[in-house]
Amino acid sequence: MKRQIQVAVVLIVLGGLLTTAAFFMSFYTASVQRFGTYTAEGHVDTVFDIAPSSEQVAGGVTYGRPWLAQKIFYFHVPVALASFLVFTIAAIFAVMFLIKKKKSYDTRSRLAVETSLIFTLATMITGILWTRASWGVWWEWEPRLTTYFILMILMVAYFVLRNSVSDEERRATYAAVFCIIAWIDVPISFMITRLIPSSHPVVFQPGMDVTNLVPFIAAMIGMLGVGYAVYMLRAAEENAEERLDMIREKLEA
Amino acid sequence: MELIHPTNTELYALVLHDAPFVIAAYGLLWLMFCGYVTFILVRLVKTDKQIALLEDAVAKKG
Amino acid sequence: MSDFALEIENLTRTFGVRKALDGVSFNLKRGAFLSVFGPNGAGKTTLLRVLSTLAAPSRDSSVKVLGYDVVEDAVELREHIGVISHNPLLYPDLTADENLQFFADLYCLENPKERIDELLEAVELTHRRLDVVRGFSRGMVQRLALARTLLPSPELIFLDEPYSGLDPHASDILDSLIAGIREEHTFVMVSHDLEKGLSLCSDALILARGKVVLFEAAENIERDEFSRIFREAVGRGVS
Amino acid sequence: MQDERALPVSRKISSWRQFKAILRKDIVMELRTKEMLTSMGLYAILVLLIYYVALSQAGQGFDVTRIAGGLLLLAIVFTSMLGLNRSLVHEQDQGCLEALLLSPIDRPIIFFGKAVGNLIFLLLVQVFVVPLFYFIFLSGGMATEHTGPWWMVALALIVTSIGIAGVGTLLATMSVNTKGKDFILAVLFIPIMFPLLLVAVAALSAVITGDPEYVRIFWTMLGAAAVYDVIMISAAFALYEFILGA
Repeated sequence: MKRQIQVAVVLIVLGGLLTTAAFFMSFYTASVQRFGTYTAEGHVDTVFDIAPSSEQVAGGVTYGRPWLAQKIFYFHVPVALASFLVFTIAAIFAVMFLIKKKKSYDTRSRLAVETSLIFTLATMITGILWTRASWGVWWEWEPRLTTYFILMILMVAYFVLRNSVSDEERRATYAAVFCIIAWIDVPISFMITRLIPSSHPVVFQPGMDVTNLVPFIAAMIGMLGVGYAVYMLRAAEENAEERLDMIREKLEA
Repeated sequence: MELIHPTNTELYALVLHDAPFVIAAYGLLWLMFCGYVTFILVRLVKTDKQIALLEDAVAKKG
Repeated sequence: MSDFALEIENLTRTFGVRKALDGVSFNLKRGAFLSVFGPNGAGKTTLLRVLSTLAAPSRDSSVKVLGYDVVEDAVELREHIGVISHNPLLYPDLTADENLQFFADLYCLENPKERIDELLEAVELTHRRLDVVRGFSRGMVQRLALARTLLPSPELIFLDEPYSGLDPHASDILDSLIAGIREEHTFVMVSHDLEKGLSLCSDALILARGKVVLFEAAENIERDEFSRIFREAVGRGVS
Repeated sequence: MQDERALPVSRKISSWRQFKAILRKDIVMELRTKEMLTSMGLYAILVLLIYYVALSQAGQGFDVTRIAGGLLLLAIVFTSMLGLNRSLVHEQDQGCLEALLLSPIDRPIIFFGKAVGNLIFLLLVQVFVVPLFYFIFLSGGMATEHTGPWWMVALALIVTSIGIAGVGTLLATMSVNTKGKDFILAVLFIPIMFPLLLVAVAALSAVITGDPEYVRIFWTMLGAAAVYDVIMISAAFALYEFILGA
């Protein structure tokens, strides 16, 4: 258990270093991304050109306003992707629980949902600040934001459901079933900006510049490391609780 | 390789307006992670204490 | 076809560290009446749920009821067992007739009308067959529940604390009903009531913390000794 | 290896007969008590009343058709939650679900039996609520003239109801076994249903407002709703057994 904690702390520090490095790389080495174009032809910039009123001219080139806000891509997107990924892992554990009926799978699934919820909250916070900077509003009911918000509510509902069932095995089964059904929102939320017109940018697509890709991947690895660390810490805590239960049982017997 | 991409230098001069939001977002992100991790660690230490206490009791009993 | 109604070997059911049933093994002859005793949380209800296919035992257990494996042959087994519990398991807003008709359909009985007539006659509810169950007295409901259980003529009947919540009169009625079908059926009863359970049974089982404390034929049971063991089990089992 | 023992009462397991039995039982029970239909109907009327209050100060220029689709669906969602909860509380009350599980019935049949029953009641309530909604909100001066055909509205409502009944049956079976049944149902049901409601409202609104492109929007949205129904109901179908077994 002690080892688990040590590894977790090391992973968090490493993740922090990697993401911070990516953060600075995004300012210093990354080239400005050209999805859509920003030339004077007035071509609509799908990524940034949300507020044309504040377009500014420099050297005969028209820019969309929120160039700097774009840097959020290097931590907002990794966190969001990590939340999707961790929730997918939770759903896989839920399926395994339903097949094997072993408590350990239920615990893992629950911890994964919890980790995913933390990442979802982080995505929300960073996202809200970005929409404020980029769109000028704190929140907009737009397909990606809406489906992602629903995903967050589903995770909260997962814990509400768990708390309202007293029998341990029934709780685990219900939670697993709900986790699987709730997971269906993950592909919906992920794909929706690619399927229907949405003001949420689709930045990550083929043809990305290497200078952009490197910090992005660094941040992604860092975030996954942090995610795994959080999961491990919670697992260590869960182990400790279990040991506590066993000792209590021993004392009473 | 120059440290700052030429396009970037030009652009940053224009749009420092968004900087507070981006930096706040990054800061809040890590504040949240750190807060959560500390929270878990505090709880862990508490549980450890409880375990030690109960194990003593078991040892005395046995 | 084996002579045993229940062949249970190493029946274990665990979830995490908690063991609801822990290595329970015993065999029960056909035609026997088994009473299962034990404190709360001893695993009585879990045992009944496993035997009636509602809960699965863990992988290394081998549980055969009437020669059917409770996991693999669950669907076939269900045709041969019945359950009477403290819950009537009847729809209060249906009439006696409709209730029985519904269960006859679930068991896909042929000639359900005749079978229902026969059973209503047997539990003396023919005159109330068109009345809604909601208006029935506790005793009548329990009689109808018995008719429902007997509908597919099961060989093995599980009684899940059938006396709890019954007044003395209704409990007498249930006694006589069980006595009437005692001969041709095998029974497994879970009960809190030591006296009642012992007076009816041919075999007795005491469970505590998911383990068998005692399994003995009724004629070998010494009352005082049995009560002592039971009390000890209760003392141990409270958790 | 099973020896074929002769049963004293002859029988031949037929899933169709079991399915019909569950459905008939639900309908007979409902016709006797009229509990679900009256409570759902009354609740729907109350929701419409509240709508009137909400819209009472909207003024003359307000075009109610623009939000009519959403209002209608909202009323249906709320009443359906009431009905779903009731339908499974009936099974739970006297332990009847256990009796169902003890009979030689394949678990999916229980799911289809209950879900089809719920769908029938839902549609019955809608037969009553939708015309009422029309008379209260859309028949007056507020309505636009170029509304799409009503069979499209009916179709959209049917597709939505299928989704509600299918997933709702699964979720209600869970929620009746929890503390705070109806609250838990709402917490689970609304976010799960959210994508379906969104596309259903889009389809309904397009027809009701008579959008120039309503045919195209309607069929795209209805297609999305149908895909959602298929995915969700297959998931619910596959997972129902686990819920019953717990």
